[in-house]
Amino acid sequence: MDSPNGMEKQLVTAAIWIVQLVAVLALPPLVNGIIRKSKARLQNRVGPPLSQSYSDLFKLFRKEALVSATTSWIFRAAPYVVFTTTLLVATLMPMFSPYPPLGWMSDFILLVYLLGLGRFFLALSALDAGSSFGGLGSSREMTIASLVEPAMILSIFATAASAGSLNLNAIASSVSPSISSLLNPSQILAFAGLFIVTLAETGRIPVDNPATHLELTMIHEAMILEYSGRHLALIEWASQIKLLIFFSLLGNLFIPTGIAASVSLVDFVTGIAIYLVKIGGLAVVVALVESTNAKLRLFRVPDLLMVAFTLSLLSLVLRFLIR
Amino acid sequence: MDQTVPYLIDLLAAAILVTTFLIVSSRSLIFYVRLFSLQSIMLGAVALLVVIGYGETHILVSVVLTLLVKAVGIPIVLSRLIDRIKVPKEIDFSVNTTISLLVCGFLVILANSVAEPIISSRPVSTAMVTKVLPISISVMLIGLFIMTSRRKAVTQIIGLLTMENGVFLSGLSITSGMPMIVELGIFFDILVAALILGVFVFRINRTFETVDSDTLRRLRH
Amino acid sequence: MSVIIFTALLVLPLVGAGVCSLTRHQRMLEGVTVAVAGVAFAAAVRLAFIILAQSTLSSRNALLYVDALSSLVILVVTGSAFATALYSVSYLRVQLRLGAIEIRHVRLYYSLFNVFLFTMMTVLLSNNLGFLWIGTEASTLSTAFLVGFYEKEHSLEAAWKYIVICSVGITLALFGIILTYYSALSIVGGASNALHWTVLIKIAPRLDPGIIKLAFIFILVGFGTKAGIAPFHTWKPDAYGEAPAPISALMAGGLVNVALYSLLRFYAIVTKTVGAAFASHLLMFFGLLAMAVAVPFVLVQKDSKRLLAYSSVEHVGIIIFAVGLASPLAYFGALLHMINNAIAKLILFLTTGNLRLAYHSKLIARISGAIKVVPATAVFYIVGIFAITGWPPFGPFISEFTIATAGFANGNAIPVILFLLIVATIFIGFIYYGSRMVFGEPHHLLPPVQLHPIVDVLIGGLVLLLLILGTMIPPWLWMLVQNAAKVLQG
Amino acid sequence: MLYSLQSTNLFILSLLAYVIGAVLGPILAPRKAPASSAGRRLAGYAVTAVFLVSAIASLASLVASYMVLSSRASVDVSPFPLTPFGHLTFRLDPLSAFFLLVISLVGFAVSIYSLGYARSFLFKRHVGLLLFLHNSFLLLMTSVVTVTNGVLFVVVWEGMSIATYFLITYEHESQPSRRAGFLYIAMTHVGTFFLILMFLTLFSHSRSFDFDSFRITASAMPWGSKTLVFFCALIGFGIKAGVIPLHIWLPEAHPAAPSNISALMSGVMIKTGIYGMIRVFFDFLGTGLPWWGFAVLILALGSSVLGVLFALMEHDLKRLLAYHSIENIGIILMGIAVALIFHQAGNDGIAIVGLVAALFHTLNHATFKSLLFLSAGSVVHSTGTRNMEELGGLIKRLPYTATFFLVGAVAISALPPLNGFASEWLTFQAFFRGFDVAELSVKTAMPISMALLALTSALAAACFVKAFGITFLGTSRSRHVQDIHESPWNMLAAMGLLAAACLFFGIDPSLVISRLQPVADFVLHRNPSGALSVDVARSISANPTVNEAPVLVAVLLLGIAAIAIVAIVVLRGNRRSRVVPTWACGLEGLAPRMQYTATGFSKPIRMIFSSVFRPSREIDVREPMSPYFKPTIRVDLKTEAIFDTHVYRPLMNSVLAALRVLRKVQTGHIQSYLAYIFITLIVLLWMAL
Repeated sequence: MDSPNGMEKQLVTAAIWIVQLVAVLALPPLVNGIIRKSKARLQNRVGPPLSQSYSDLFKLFRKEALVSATTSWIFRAAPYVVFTTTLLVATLMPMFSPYPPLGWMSDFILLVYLLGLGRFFLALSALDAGSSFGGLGSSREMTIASLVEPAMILSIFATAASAGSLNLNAIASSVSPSISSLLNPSQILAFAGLFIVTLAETGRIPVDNPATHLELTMIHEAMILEYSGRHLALIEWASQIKLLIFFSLLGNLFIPTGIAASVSLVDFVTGIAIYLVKIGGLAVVVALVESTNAKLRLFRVPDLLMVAFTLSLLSLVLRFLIR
Repeated sequence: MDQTVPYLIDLLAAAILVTTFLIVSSRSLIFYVRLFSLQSIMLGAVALLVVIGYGETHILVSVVLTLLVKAVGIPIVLSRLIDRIKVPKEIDFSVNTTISLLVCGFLVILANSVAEPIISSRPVSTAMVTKVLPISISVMLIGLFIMTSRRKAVTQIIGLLTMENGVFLSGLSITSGMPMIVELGIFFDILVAALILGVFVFRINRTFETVDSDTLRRLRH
Repeated sequence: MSVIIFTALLVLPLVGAGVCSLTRHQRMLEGVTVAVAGVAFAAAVRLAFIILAQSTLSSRNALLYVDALSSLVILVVTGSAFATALYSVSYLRVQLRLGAIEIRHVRLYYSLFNVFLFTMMTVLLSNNLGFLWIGTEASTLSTAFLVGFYEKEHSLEAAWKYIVICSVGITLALFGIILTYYSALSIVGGASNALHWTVLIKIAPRLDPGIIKLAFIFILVGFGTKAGIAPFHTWKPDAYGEAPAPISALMAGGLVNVALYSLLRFYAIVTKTVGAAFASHLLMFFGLLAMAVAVPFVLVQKDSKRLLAYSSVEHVGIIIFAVGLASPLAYFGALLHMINNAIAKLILFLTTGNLRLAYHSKLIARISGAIKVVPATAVFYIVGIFAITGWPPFGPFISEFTIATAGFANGNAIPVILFLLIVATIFIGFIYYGSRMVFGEPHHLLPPVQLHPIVDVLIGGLVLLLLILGTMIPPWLWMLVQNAAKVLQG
Repeated sequence: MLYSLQSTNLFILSLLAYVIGAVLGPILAPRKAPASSAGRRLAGYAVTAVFLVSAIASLASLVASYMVLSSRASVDVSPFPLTPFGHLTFRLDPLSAFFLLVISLVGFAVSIYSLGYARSFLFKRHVGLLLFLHNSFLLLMTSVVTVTNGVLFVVVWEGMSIATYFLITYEHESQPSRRAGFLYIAMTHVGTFFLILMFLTLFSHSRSFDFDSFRITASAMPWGSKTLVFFCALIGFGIKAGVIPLHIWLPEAHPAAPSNISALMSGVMIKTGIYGMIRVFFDFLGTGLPWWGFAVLILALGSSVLGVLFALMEHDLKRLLAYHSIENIGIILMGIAVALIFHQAGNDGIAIVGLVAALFHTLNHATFKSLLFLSAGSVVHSTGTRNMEELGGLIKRLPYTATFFLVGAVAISALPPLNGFASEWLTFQAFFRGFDVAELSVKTAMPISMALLALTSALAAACFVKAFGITFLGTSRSRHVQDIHESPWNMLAAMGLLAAACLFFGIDPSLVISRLQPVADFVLHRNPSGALSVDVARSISANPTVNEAPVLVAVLLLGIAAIAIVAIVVLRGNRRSRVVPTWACGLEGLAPRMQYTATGFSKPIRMIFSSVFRPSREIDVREPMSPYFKPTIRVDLKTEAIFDTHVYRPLMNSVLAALRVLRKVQTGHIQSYLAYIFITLIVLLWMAL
């Protein structure tokens, strides 16, 4: 876990960090593209090309930003806060390297609360414009987030407890990549829990619909209704990164195969490749879920999160209390 | 010593108890006052017998005072009062006569048991102590009982005075009275108390137009 | 020296009463009464120092006798009398001005005030328990007309109940005294000093335990009635509620302690004769009962003076309870509480008197926003409430805490817990009604009331006194209380 | 030696300064406005001067306590020779010093704030009284955490309660203030009953009220006594701390007081309850029974979750903050619970983590809660209302106040990089570490506690999005927000100071933690030089996440934000912005009343937790001329205060009913009175036979 010593290793670490930074900036639109494409295919449509998300972002950056007259500096600052916190979390996550540059900082609690900081500002910005939709989205987002967090903490608790640390890097490297650990009932339950959490946290069906334009059912979209141009681009980008973060969590904590065992170039490249496969796979699964489920009514969402909570608790019980 | 005196004392004490019982069962206010007067006269007689029989001359003052104050003075004041305030001369009970008498019977038994250790405490207990003390305690307790069970303000005065008679009798019986100066003070107090109570009955009657203590219930809680 | 002091304490009030009953001159009445009470108080202070130096003082014929216990109570009683005499001047003047009373009432008031003081002094100074009884009964009689002072329906009723109930009690006490006398006679023979406390306490171990037990029951009921221990307290709210404020104050601060004093004298004899357990259990029981009885009436109350009356019942309970704990520390606490309670009661009754003058009512519901109408009074009142309910930094906290500590120290944990619980509960009632009266806006516009400026100084001084007692008890007082506690130990 | 001497002098200086302030206040501040303008100005200066004296006092004790904390040695101060309770000694041991630090820090900020705040009261209210109470309150709080004798503790504790009572009823004309005052003083008195009982129990074993003797004898008391002491301390101090279900006074009392005092009460006073608990549970009792920790844990979890839920339903800014105090007390108690559980189990390593977490959160809550109350005070001061539904858009008129409130909001929501996160993180760690070593029975409690802590802080975030968003963002909802101005510089300076503290403690928590560790050592009676267990080392000392990370997080946040901006530039993003009206669904424009309300904001949570709130609503439609056009619709929405309606009110009603029955004893009949005497006499005689 500790950073390797020596000049050379530090250079390597720096390199890795840059690779990871580039990856977390570049990958998310692709993941988004994969989901959209797979959904389209599942619905017998051709769907947009994989590059569509990149073009969308690029286009948004080029457009002029509209700012409501009633807003304050919160409104303008929020996109940057959201983007920054999300990106920071992404760079601190274990992804495909054994020596993530700031691995000792990838404390799970810290990461969850960093995401919370972004959400806090986004929710505030939604109230800033003075429109009802903003308030509606803000209120729902914060409600769901508060229900998600306990489930999220609990879902990785079992794994973290066997690693003896809340450091994601430590957890990821402690999970042995054997079949028995993968198919451990406790692991599966926890995975299911975290998967539901992922859906809720990233605003996917059945909790929220990222593509909706029906104001009254919106959550995330309602919050960012007033945003445009570069602000919207940053927020969209950030939410795509967030999806990647949760996919990485799912992939690396429960299917730890693929995190490079050493700093050798081969291992590293293999690591990246396996990581990409895992992420791609998860994207397809999400697309599958989104295509086969309808969005839940708002007041059914707590039930779903309760399921996630219970699953995680069960996994804990299975792992530690019943031996 | 001559046995007549103790015998007479016993007799009078028993008579005092009887008058007390009569007070309990009586229904007329005037009769009440007369019974009390009679009781006081007998009390004075007891005191006189103590003087004669035991040579306690200082009690002579008590004899005179008892006869003057209790047997004559207070009854006259009370009768005047009853005339002045013109109340119905009937007495209201909050406990009926039968039960009252039963309670009084019980009180006499209790008084006997209470007196027991006092009597037995003295190696040579005089006849006076053995017989009169229980009676005096009974009279005292019955006096208190009269106060709790009768509604008219005047009856309460008489109850109180009966109690005091009981206490006085007990004083005579066991200690042959108190030191004289104390005795005087006590008499003075009782006289003043009776007067003041009378004044209040009068005022209450003037203000409330009744002496039924049921109307004296504005101050509660 | 002793002659002067005894004269100042005993004869002077009697002279004062005589003078007052003869004159109709208002200033004269006021002057004489205040002077008598003031001189008595000064004498009491002097007496306290004498007692500290030589422990007892008695007249030549041994009829009068003072030790630390009586000196302490004399101090409290004359102090209360002095404060209430001063206060009466302002109170009666306002009432006279308002036409609530006439000059003949004023004369009666001051005459009886002096008689009242005289009777209390008789109790406290006499060595002979017979005179003690006479003084007690006389104090009832002298206050009867003061309680019924206003000659209204309510005050007549209150006075009637007061005099009847107290007379019954005191009659029972007389029987107790006769029994004691009887028991003592068999030891000292026919001597006329068989009723002298100084003799009785000496022969106490040889007295017949059975008779003394019986005697104590009658004494407890008798003087308990006078002191207002539950369930014999029933006259108290009526009398305190209807009497003029200074008289209520003097009764709560003085008379109660006089009655308690008598009880304590007999208590000392009983413990020596039959051992501590008998009397101590009785006192603890009745103390707690008195405290408990006050609770419902303090928590639900309409009348500001009856509130204080029930508080008086509670505090008599506290003192009795403390004595019942039967340890030197507990006695100390009890006697200290006697002082503290007296001062706090003075503060509260006098401020309530002011409120009554200002609002023309003693009903809690009619009084509000006192802080705006009579600011100083309101402040003293709320301070008094905190003091009487045992909050630091006031005297009663110290005494109550001492009592609780004494209880825990000699293994009476459960009764002390009950004691603390009741004290805490009582506070809730007090602050509820207190804050209603003191805070907020006055209901309606009130004509300003002209209180004599001395009133605020007087009550402020009492508050200060209570503060001193709560923070730094003067060493001489400490010693006096300690010596008084020793008297209780026999 | 010189070191301790200095802190002694500073401490005495601070006590004296408080006393001087308390005395000077009523003398200097006139009740009525002087006729001349010079006189009025002079009065203003006098008020300022007295608050400066209290500021100096706080500063002195702040420095003194910091010195003691750094030197890790106890210091005795005996300024007064003799009192009826014996020698009056103040002792600054590490625990006292820590709490004194908290008190002085907030006290200093509040004194500065009051310079401006109290000016507005001058000549309208009795400012002299305020000055007196303010100084006494600080003095008494200082004494509470430093006295070393049980009786004295009760004295100053009660004194503190009285001072607060009069501060709560400072605006006594308002019925809610009086009610709040009554509720407070009644509850706190019940608490004192338990405290006195506790000290008496301790006394009955040690025969002395000195803390030193308690320390020696208490741990060897029989279990019955120990449990009694524990129970009494839990209730007695719990009432002051506002632990649910003993909290009912808190949401009434804190808002009723003037805002500067609310800050002191919420930020500091309730912490004296925490001080007492730590003092008694660990310092006196030593080890306890296994269930003690669980009892505290259950109370802690209940307080935090219910506290934040109740806060969410509030529209009164100050009441909302008050409920959050309950929540945060819950979080502090979580740390204490962990410490109790593991200290009992003999695992001091984890106990220390828990204790440090509790202490750290105490400090943090003090800073951000007083910051929040002060900025809320600023809002109330300028708008005259506490009702959020009447506010809105304040960020434009009160930009600094808004920013400071935001800092507080982020901190209380436990979001990095502010201090709330640092201590909650430590609490999480304590639970997590606890899971590692605990027995089976304890094991389940840990993850569930963690989940509930996560729930709490997430709900807190939701609540503060509401509080900040509705109050400061959007457009103004009523006329209250029309002509208002930013607060004067001294109020802002005080808030700025606290905001800086929030940031500082958040970014460099290791600094704080390294000073709290000796406190925990002291409390657990450990040798300070003794090596920490591996667990502790991993959790606190060597764990870089809390030691260095926050700084890095902050740096990285800034760095990445820069990257984002650069990226936009590099991507040739459009940097132009056009100001337009908010989209109004095609209507002509948005009216302020179309905005989301605080009630609306909390509706999802109200529905989800309806079993807690039992919401009910009444809809009253006036004059329905046609089914489509309803002229006025009135909706009354109510949520139940469950403890009030289901515990306290029934209890009070039944007690009152019982009392009414008992009152019948006083019948008014003289016969029955005489009968009481008669019957008592008979019974006594009967028993004496």
